[in-house]
Amino acid sequence: MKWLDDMMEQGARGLARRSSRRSFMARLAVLIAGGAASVPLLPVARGSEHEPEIALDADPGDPTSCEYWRYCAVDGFLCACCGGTQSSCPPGTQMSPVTWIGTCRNPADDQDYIISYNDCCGKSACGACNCNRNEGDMPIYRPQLSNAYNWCLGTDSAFYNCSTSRVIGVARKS
Amino acid sequence: MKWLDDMMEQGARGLARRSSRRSFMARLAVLIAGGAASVPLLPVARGSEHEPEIALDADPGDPTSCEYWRYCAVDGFLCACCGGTQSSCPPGTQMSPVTWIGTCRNPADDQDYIISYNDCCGKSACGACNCNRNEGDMPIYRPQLSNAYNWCLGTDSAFYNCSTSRVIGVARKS
Amino acid sequence: MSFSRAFATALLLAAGSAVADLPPDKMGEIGTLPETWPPHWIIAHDVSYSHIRDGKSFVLDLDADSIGQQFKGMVNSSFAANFVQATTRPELYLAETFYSRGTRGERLDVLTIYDKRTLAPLGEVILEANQRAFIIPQRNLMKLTGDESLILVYNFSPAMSVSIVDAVGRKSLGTLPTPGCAGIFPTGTRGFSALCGDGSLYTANLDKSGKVASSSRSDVFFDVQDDPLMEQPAWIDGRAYFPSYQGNVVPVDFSGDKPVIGEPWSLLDDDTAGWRPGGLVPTAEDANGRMYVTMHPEGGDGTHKDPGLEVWVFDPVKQERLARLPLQVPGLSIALTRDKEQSLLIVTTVEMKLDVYDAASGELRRTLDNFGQLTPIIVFGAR
Amino acid sequence: MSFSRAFATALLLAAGSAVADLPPDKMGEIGTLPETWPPHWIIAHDVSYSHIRDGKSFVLDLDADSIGQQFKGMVNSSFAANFVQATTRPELYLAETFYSRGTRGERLDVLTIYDKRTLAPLGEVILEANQRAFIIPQRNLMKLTGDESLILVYNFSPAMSVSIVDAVGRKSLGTLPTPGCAGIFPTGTRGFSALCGDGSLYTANLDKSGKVASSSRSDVFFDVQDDPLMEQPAWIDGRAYFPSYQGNVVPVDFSGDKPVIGEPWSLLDDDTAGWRPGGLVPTAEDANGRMYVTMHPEGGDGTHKDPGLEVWVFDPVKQERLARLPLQVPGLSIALTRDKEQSLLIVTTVEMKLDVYDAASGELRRTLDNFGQLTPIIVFGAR
Repeated sequence: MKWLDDMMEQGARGLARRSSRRSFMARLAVLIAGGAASVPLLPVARGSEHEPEIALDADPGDPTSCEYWRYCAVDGFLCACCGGTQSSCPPGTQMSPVTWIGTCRNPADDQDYIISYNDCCGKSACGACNCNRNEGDMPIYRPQLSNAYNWCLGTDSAFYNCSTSRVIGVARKS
Repeated sequence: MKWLDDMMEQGARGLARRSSRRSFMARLAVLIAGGAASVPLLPVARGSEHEPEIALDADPGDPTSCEYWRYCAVDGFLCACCGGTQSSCPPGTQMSPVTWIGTCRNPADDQDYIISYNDCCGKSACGACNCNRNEGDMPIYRPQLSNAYNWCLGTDSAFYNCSTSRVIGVARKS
Repeated sequence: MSFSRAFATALLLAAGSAVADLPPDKMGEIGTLPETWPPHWIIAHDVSYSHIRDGKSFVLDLDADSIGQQFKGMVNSSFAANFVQATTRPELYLAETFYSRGTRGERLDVLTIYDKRTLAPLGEVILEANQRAFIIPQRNLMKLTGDESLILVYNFSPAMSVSIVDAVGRKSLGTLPTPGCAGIFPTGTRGFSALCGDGSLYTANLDKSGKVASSSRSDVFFDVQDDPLMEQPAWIDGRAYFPSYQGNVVPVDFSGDKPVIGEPWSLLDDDTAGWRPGGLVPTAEDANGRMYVTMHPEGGDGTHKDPGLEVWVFDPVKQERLARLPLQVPGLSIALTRDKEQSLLIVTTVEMKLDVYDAASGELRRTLDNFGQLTPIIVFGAR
Repeated sequence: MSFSRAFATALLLAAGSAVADLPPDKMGEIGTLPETWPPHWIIAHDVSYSHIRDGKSFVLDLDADSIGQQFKGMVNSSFAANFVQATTRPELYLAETFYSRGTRGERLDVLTIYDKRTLAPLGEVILEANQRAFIIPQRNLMKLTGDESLILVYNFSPAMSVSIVDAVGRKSLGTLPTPGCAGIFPTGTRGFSALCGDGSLYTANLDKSGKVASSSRSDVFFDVQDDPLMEQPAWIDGRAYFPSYQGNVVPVDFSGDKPVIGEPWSLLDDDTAGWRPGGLVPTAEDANGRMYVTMHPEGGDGTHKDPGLEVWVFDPVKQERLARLPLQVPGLSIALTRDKEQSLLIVTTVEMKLDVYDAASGELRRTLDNFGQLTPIIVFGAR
């Protein structure tokens, strides 16, 4: 909630971390980095206090960072910051059986993976590590590709707590 | 929500405005001035963008400022910033018939007035001009003098929106 | 300040003090608002994203200098409520969702009707489908029909449908399936259209009881894969101007019973290649027939919700850009007041404040902050 | 990053790719927590003051360096909920209030029982009185009795009473009026006391069915006008140490069925004249029998809720001050972890962050922020 101090504390580092993004976006992301709890927008999760480790393994990156490769179309709070992981829900929530789908490239093997962004439901917003990336995101008339919907459907409660990013397979190269 | 920029913008003025308070309190009030929406604490309302006018009339001061004389024991959002006034409720709320009582000195006539801090009820927090002053405030076992209670009692809903500060009479000099 | 702490003191009211004493204030006074709200009032509809159970819609006067004059009142709403206001009655409508135990238990979708004069509920209609879509706020999820007789609410379960409410009789008229088609674009007197996943429009005209009198489906008129239309058009004289991801515009005339789809044109020219529309509510319109769009440079895949650095103003009939208004702070959503001469542009910034610009000059007039907002993502000018 | 946008692509999963492909993640996995929570876990109970319908209690690990490891889970609560945890069962209790239309409609007070292992509700008990007191969060508004068989909830209508719940059988046992007396201070095996407006204590001992087996009223033992006791004592070995506005302490032994009131002593000495206790939760205790109090200088009328600049540590048996711990940022509430050797002091600061200090050395270990909090005014160490 206190974007300015965060901006000052993290400005340079934040810019560096987001250098893969367009320049003005990097600036904006830093601007509102501290507003993660309240602003449902932009790629700003910054759970990790340290630089994400780009390990040379099969699933590189920091699941509490919005830059993690699986999060290319995520919109919401990262479950890895909320008591869950990148693929599992926090205690006391329920995973939505239906959801939207993204296709993200894994830098480890340079393959495109199909990612299922299942929401965890039944509690209100976790509030930590808000992350919004819209690569491949489509308007609401194409719901299976739209992150604008709350996908807490088919669960006991429609309240949205956080989002997972589950690998469901490799996309066929086209 | 963004205390640091507010501190920088308003620091000197805020300190000056609160010079009647103890020095460290002034500092703290400034520190969290921007957090008024979320922090239910300390004398920090700062609705007025300008210095309060201390008019030489019978009821001097700015009802959107936490420093206004009637607010000596108020705890909450000032109705004068919420669509009401210092003595009336915002549209769509209901005034609580029972409440706590303070005694504040009016600088215009140097008399102590009995102030009734009736809450306005039925909507959730207004969120503007949070103000907490505890002069004469007593623990919860003396409820008529305690601002820690939500006084939305005897209303259709107990939800608290903001606080009025109604003059009900002059206190007998003792 | 000096004070006396004894509660007993409170009982010792002065009986015969000097005439200069302040008179007692009345008990129970409650403010009211005018039936027609001035043109520079707005409704800042704040769904309070991280505390979404406790949404608030703030009524604010953009002409006032201090919070005491700006803040006119508020109404609560629950769980990403939809908001719409009538122009022919002093009424506001909020479609909201409650659970019997806050975030758990039994779900109940309700349309609540508020009186603009008192900001108190006038009544409610239960939305039996209980399938209201929860989407980041925008203008096309709940609408009044052209004659303001019906209220239409978009549902998603993930089956797509529309709940139909008699706005005057305040009763539910049922639910109409709209398979594969989303959003509500009022059409003709008492109809609506929806954008479909294949790039076509579905249209239904309703009778007074909310039943389908006629329906139609357009040809496919845009490419949902390579240049999808944003579902958020500017509305001018019954025509909707839909921006596309790539910066084109498709006009659709919804004034008759059957939409008439026009020829696409581009928001861009040679000097602005790479700029794209983007944001959460990226379009708006004024009473002079101008279209406003939030634009960002270096656009590309995934930037369609990025904040705008500028607002571009168009004459959509002449397909001419009239102005580029740089924003002091990047903006996610825009709205305009309803007046012609002194129209104000309201921008929800990335800082979640409201920046108010003179729409003609682009000059920043003021910033509204600390009115209790958390995420005032969508703003409506008073109608 | 590169990606493919076609939904159709999603259906074309590679059937025979190289062995190096990442395996699919399982569907529906949900985390769990241990039955006994480690000593450095806390519950940050956030009533979300300006969005009080959507309270959250966060379970956090103070030993972890990153939010991913710190954040263990959360439970919701509604409208200034009271929180208490059992030590003999893996259960948490929240007394909360719902309205049928969010902020309007029918009121329902409910005690919700959560499983510490799953953070899911195990059951609920309706609090028929529907008069739960709404007060700025503190520790003495809802308590378990000494034997953990009953849960007691303080009510205010403005008549004062206590709702009694069978914590094991999960049923309501009714409401006991406590006219003029507030708060809940567990007394003996299955009793409680309350502080009364005249400066005395009311005590009731209950039987297993929640009925009053015996009751008593103490003499007046403090001056409610000139030096009132704060209703928030530190608790050590069955004794409560109540600080007063003027910086005195009155010990009360609640270990037996009848409270034994001790002699007052002062937190201050000649060097600290003018310092006063203050804050929202100004007292805490550790497992070594030490009492902690938030203190501010230049105290006086109306400063009893001011934030502390220091935390003072006392041996309340010897009535000796052991340490003065300066706070990096002024603090409104304090709590300690339950361990003896590595005890941590948690401070809710005026910035609404949690500062974590080594309780022995006073060294700031870390600050917890951005975990979704709004007003985490009270913190409980895991028991």
